Amino acid sequence: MSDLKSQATSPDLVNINPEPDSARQRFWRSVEEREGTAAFLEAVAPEFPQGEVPKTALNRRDLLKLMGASAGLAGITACTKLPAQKIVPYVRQPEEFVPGIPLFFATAMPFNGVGRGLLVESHLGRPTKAEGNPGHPGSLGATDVFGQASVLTLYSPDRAQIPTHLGKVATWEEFIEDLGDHLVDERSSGGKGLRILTGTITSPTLADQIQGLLTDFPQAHWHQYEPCGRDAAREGARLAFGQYVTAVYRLDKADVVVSLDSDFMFGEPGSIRYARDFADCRRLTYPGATSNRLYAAESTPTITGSLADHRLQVRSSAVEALARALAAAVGVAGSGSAEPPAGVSADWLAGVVNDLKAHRGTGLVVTGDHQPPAVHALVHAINQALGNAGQTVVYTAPVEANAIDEMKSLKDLVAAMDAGQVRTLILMGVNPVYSAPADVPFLAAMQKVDFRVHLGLFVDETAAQCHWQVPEAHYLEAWGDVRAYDGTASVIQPLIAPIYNGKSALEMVAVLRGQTYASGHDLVRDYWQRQASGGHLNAGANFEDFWETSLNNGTIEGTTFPVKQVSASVGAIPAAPRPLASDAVELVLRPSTSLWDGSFAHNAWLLELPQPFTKLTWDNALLVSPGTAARLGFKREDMVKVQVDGREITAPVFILPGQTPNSITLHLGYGRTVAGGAGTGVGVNAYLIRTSATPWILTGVQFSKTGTTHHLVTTQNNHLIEQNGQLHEEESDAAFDRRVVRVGTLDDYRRNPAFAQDPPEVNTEAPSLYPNYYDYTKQQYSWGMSIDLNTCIGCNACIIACYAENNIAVVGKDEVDNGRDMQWIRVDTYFRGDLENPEAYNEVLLCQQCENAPCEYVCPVGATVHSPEGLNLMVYNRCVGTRYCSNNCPYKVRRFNFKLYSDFQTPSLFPLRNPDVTVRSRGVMEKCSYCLQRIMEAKIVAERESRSVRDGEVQTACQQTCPTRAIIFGNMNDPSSAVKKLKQQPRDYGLLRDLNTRPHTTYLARLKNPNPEIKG
Amino acid sequence: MAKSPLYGLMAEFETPEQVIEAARRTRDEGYRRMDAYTPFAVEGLPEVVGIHKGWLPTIVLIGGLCGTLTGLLLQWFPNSVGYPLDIGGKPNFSWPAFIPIMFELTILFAALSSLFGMIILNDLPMPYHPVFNAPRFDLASRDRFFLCIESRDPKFNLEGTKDFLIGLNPVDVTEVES
Amino acid sequence: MPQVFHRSMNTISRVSIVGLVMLIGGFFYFCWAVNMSPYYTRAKLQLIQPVPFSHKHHTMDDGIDCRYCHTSVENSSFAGLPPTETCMTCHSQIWTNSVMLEPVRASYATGQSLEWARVNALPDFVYFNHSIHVHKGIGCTTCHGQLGEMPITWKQNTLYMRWCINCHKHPEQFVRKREDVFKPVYNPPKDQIAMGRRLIKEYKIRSLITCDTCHR
Amino acid sequence: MAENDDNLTSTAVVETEEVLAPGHTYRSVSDRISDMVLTWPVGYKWAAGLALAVAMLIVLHLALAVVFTIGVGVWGINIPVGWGFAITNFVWWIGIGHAGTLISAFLLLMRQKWRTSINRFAEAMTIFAVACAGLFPLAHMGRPWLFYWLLPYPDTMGVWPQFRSPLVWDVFAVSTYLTVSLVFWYTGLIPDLATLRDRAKKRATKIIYGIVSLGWRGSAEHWKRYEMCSLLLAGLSTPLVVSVHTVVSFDFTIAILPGWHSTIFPPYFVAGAIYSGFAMVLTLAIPLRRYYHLEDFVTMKHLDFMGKVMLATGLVVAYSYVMEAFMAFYSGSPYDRYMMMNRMTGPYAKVFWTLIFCNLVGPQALWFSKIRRHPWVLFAVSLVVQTGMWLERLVIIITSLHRDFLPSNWGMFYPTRWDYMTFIGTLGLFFTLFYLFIRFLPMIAIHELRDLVHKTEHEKAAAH
Repeated sequence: MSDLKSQATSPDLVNINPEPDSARQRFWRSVEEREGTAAFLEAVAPEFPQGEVPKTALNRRDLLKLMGASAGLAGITACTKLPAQKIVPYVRQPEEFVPGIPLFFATAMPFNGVGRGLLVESHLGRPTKAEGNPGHPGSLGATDVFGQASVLTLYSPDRAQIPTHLGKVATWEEFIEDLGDHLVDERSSGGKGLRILTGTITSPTLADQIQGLLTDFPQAHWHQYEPCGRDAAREGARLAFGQYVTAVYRLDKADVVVSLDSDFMFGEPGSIRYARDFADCRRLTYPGATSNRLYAAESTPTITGSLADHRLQVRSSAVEALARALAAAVGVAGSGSAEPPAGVSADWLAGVVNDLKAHRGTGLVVTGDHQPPAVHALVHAINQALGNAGQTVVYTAPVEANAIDEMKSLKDLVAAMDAGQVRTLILMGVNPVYSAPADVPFLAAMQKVDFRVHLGLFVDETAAQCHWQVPEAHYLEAWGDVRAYDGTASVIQPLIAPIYNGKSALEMVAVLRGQTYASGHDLVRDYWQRQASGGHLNAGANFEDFWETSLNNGTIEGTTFPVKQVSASVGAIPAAPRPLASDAVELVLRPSTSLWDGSFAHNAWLLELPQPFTKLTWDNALLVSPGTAARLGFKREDMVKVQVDGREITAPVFILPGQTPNSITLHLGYGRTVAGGAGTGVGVNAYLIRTSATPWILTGVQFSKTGTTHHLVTTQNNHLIEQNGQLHEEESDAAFDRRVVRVGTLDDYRRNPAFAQDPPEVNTEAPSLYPNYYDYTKQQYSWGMSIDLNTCIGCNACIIACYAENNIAVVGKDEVDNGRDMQWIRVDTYFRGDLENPEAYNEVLLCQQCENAPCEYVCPVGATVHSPEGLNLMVYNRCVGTRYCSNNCPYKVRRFNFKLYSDFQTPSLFPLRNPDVTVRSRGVMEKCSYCLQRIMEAKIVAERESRSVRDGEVQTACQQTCPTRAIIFGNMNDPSSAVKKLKQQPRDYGLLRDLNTRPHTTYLARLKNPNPEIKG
Repeated sequence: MAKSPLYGLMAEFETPEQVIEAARRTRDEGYRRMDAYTPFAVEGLPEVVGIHKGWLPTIVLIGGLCGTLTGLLLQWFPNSVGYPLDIGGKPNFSWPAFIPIMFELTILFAALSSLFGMIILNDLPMPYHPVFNAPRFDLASRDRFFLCIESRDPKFNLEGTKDFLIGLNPVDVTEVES
Repeated sequence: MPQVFHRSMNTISRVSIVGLVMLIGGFFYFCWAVNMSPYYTRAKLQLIQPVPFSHKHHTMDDGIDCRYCHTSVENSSFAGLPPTETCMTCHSQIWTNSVMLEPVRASYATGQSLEWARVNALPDFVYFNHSIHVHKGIGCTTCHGQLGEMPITWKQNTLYMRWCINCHKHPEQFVRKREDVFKPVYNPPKDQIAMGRRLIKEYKIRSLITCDTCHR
Repeated sequence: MAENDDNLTSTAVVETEEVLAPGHTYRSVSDRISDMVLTWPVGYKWAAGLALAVAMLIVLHLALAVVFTIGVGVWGINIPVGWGFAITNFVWWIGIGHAGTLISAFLLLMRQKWRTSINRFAEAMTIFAVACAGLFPLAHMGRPWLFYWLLPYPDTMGVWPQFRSPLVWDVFAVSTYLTVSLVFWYTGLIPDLATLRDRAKKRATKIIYGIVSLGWRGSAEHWKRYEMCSLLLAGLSTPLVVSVHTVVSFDFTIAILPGWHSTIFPPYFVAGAIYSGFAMVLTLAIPLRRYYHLEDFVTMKHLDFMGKVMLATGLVVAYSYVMEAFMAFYSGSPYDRYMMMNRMTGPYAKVFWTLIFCNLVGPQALWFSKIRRHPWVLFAVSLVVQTGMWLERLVIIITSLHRDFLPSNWGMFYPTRWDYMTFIGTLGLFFTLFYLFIRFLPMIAIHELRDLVHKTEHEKAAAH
């Protein structure tokens, strides 16, 4: 398996579509042959949507059954005779298929319109796992939670499975017919009444198709609206440069990074790459290595801020003032007052400014997409003034195929619909009924359109209001293309035939253009062939080869945008707004760290994913700082009414240390009303108070307690407790007492490299009746892992990767509340210092694979034992479920199937499962295995080739997906292995070594690189 | 109960002292094949009737030792031969961990051998026994003490023995059919 | 009279005690027997197949190599089951109108797969890999029996874990030369143990009995 | 018969200071005890009691049905608190068992006369308690239908139990304990069954008791071996009973958790076991002697002695508590120190202090012989102690688990209704068995009573 991975990274790839399209075409058909489309259609009615566990409420009938069952229980169930099975071969086996060996296909995932390069694992034609594409500039082999979770979306039982007309089941043909009728009169009027609404589109082919459509229908209009789009960034660029450009950061060149309320490592088009580049500049894994320095001024704790060497709490609404002050200080003309906003100490500002000035050309100032255009413009100006432009940040043509002010575009559409000018509305992959700002009455206006068509993966709020709902093809099902953050285009190639015969946006537009039976593949291929023949690409003589290479590499060569020379000025920016009263409370809306803008609301993995810092699952909440909560009299779980000019919602309060005082954050993407079994009714819909004028930062908000409460569930119960007048967080205090997290400054480290080491008495051998019996260093392999706290940003990607790789079950809110979440890997968060403005530390925790594993010797049946290679094995089929191992595990990384959590009911989810990992059933303990299945596969391949496993040949799922490469796994008995080198670092320490557990997972202590100029 | 061969003569007494006395006299008289039946263990009686040390303790000791050995082998075999595994880095033969089970099995085997030893040595179960033919023998489990001289005793003769027993002034003397 | 029982009761009581003990013993023996029986293990059981395929005929009479049909046995966990195509490579030429082969032709024509009754099945939590066994000199017949003598294929062994472990503990008793691996009929040489020991060194065979070898 | 008609308003009883009221003859004791079994119809109070117990037994059936079919998830347990009521109940029931064995075995070795009239039902109590205890290790498993994997037998997989695990030790300890207790109990019963056989009127009854009494005829030779057998069994049971709760305590001490990993546990658990066990004996003895008018046999002296034993073991337990706390701080281990602080001030502090009151403060009343000789007060104390001992096990399990080494693991345990139902259910099982026992078997060892009559007469004779 893993040698295929390594091949997949090399262009001369045998297993990625070596033969002509016809072969691949056949390969899908064989998929259908094998899976049988019928089998998938059986999944139409999901019995238990993922995330819902079978009910435990009992009626009389059940009870009688149960009593009977229990009476006859003893022994009977013990007989486990294998059922008679059928085995079904192909009729014609595709050449590249070797049953039992997965294939990897390079493709790309559009996220917020922008492409994320992926390498997707396919078992017998079933995509089961998405990995980053090492050859893709936006990925470098890593992914984020959304990329990892997208496979579950593909198989989600909630997906729209058949076209519906007015809610009644219909056929694609009927749709075409009906559409045709409407298009006839549109054609006569030049498409005057025809409007198309999409999200942000970077796909060259799709844009080209739409342009084509617009020429067919000159009067028609194409609108774009992305709920969590980058309007501000675009507008900011226009203000600064007079034109739309996209800023691309070069964090690998930046020594000083100043983030003005930016979470650039999450959610932005280049986030994954940025995280990697940023981390590379602070690895400190060799002597004399230097670290970059990050100043983060932010209103709510973000994963970016968690790595900051100086974190400044500032309200989002005050960031503009800060930016102006900074601009003034670095000598940007016309930036307004140089006065930093209240709460920003002068020496902080001075320190930052001096640092930036000291690093001309190697510094970088960034700001977040939720900051107003003015701030973006200022930042551009600052970077230019500091000579960073062209060095650490470059500007390219906008990656959007048609960069516009999307909010305005949406409002135009609504106005037109309201005026009754729209007769035919085609919505593709958008859900504006849910996600339009509250002051844009989309639904009301849309009602006036005679013919409304919605193309979507799910029957959502919008689909429910449309005449036609047409199933959309998932990106793993259809051909397409998409541009990455730097313009690099990738071909989206499908790994499976559309399970529900869904159509891609590309095909939909084709239909609108009358090309009813045009295949997505041909459209994309034709477009790029035209580009090639048009000389826009150096495709060489043979386009076929170029096409194959592009498919194999996952990127189309020569499509990366060239750097643009632009010069910034702040002349055009509006005057500074009146600063918000110091005691007034602002409300900041942010995209959810799990559900983004709500489009992932069906995804049970993401719903159950503990959100960074809050560890909140299955809910969003008003994040309030302890002080502000006290002042407003809010307690955790209080339901609070939030009122903004006439509109109101009620949301629960969550008290979050590190949240900026008088700034409350609420995540978008929750409170869906039509989101299938898992997502419907989870959390609060913040779009209901969002306004088009200030979509992100709301001032003049009224908060009032309703008296009711709403139970919030977290996976790590951080208890805030009052102790002698000061607020403490008991668990964090204990954590630092026990040196669970070890932190030092770069200077400490230089002075005393071993500052993180345990005292000698911990490592010395205690006398024992059992002198060390097994010596793992003598073996060929001794598997170990090193986790670098200095680069881990706690982005959660590893957790979702683990879900996908290890068939981990979702248990639902109630069970998580019972402390029964099944995640094998978790991100622990501890706070240090004053809880009003603490330092937050993330620590990834998974099975530590102790050599003297406490879990093993207490198991009565030997269901957990040790392998000679130092792995702590868990044998599910031997486990009888005494839970003793978990009790005795000091790290509590074991997870128990208290009930039947794995979903054996929903057929559509079966093909998602990783066939190399047992699906655990009721009453069985489970835990991280270092992705044993990958190790074994690699070892078998190595044995066959009579060699030993190479370093890096086996990657654990968490390691492979980690954007910052904070997790390194390998053979500790190989002196040249990366993990061995890391473990030799003086920063290396193990958790609870004093218990003599001898963990094989160790950590590299966190190092801060503070600016001496700044006190405190 | 006509004319079935005689098992012996049964004399009934009211107190343990009497039966001990009677047994001693009977013994001095030269009778050997006799037995006393009492509602509870009367001290000294067995010795008088002519029963001395038994084998039970030895049996129990052997049983116990077997238990220990079983416990040892039971744990040594799987861990060293049957299916050796690395359990938490502990040696295959981690003897201290094996002590509890060895101990328990010792007790178990010893206890069982003591019960079954007693039952077998006492030649139980024996739901039918001639002595039950004695009409008032049900009192033997209540408040009466019986002494029975068996007919197979060489010195036994119906008349003489009966007279001898009456001479011990029991409450009653009866012939016991076998 | 206190006598409750007839004298026969003494014998009866003792016999019944012995009987009870034997009854309990018998019960456990019964459980064991059932577990070992073909009813439970399906070993040596001949299953109804859509086509009465004979390994004996194809391997011995026709001399077709195992790998001609089981193509992936050397590089995948799964040995591979021949697609109808493979059958038709020959049977489009010979026996083209044999009734026995009708299902094969039908499958080829309709594109509907043949549905074979599975002969050798392992539980889902067992991860067996053909390629490595073949590579380490474990022959097909070691587990699947003398296929060259099977007119209709049956499961030769119980495939119980105890059975697997036996070989994993004592590979020298079973390992054979790589060139012999695919022999449809194979009888170990007289000096099996000696040869086995030699091959273990030569093929770097390790006796793997830790759980991760098969369970993941 | 007047004696065993459950009549509360019968003539006032004369309390005696002897272990046996004067004036009893071989016949009187034999008849008095055996009549309780042989007299029909049964008293309605007994029937009512049994009905109640059976009702609770049905609750158990229901609870287990749910646990087995849905999973242990219906209980409040979770990660980190993997064990909850189930193991608490297990340890509690096993502990209760210990008093029975101790009375019958240890006191026999010590030649204590006051053992005679209480050992029989104490032993019965032991067996039933162990039966209840045995349910829990089975029920708390995630996959109970695979329980036999804990037994060493040649299976089709070639694997064996993991003998280093205390849970496997438990299997051996508990099953041995149950077997030996049964053996001991049955041995003691044989002569009494013979008595019942001989006194029974109905033929069927005669036959039944005749079979189970193996044709015991009280021959001198039999008595000799019988005495030897009892003595040996006593000698074996005494170390056994100590070992059993030691092994049970290993379930905790072998683990590395703060609050579990402690060398003081074995003696501390054994003492606690006897403590709660004697409490249970009193809980049973006091109503029994009241409703069956056994004041002649279970006399004030018995209550007094048992009170004293409780006091003594109670003090041992108290010492252990102090020691535990002391070691937690003296050890210097931050984990132990936190665990102890958390017990005393944490979320479960209320439970902890309740148990301290029940086990340490309450029983100090037993210093006063007035209280020891006041049946119903003594009864109350014994109930308090049992509650305390149950809570003790709960506190040990929960507080150690819910906040262990890594703070991010910390959680809480909230019992569900199924937790309570399972516990109440086993009480039902226990009392059902006990009610049947007092109805069908002599609840006092008759032959030993006769022996006692004999001995006391001798003493009188000697006195004169």
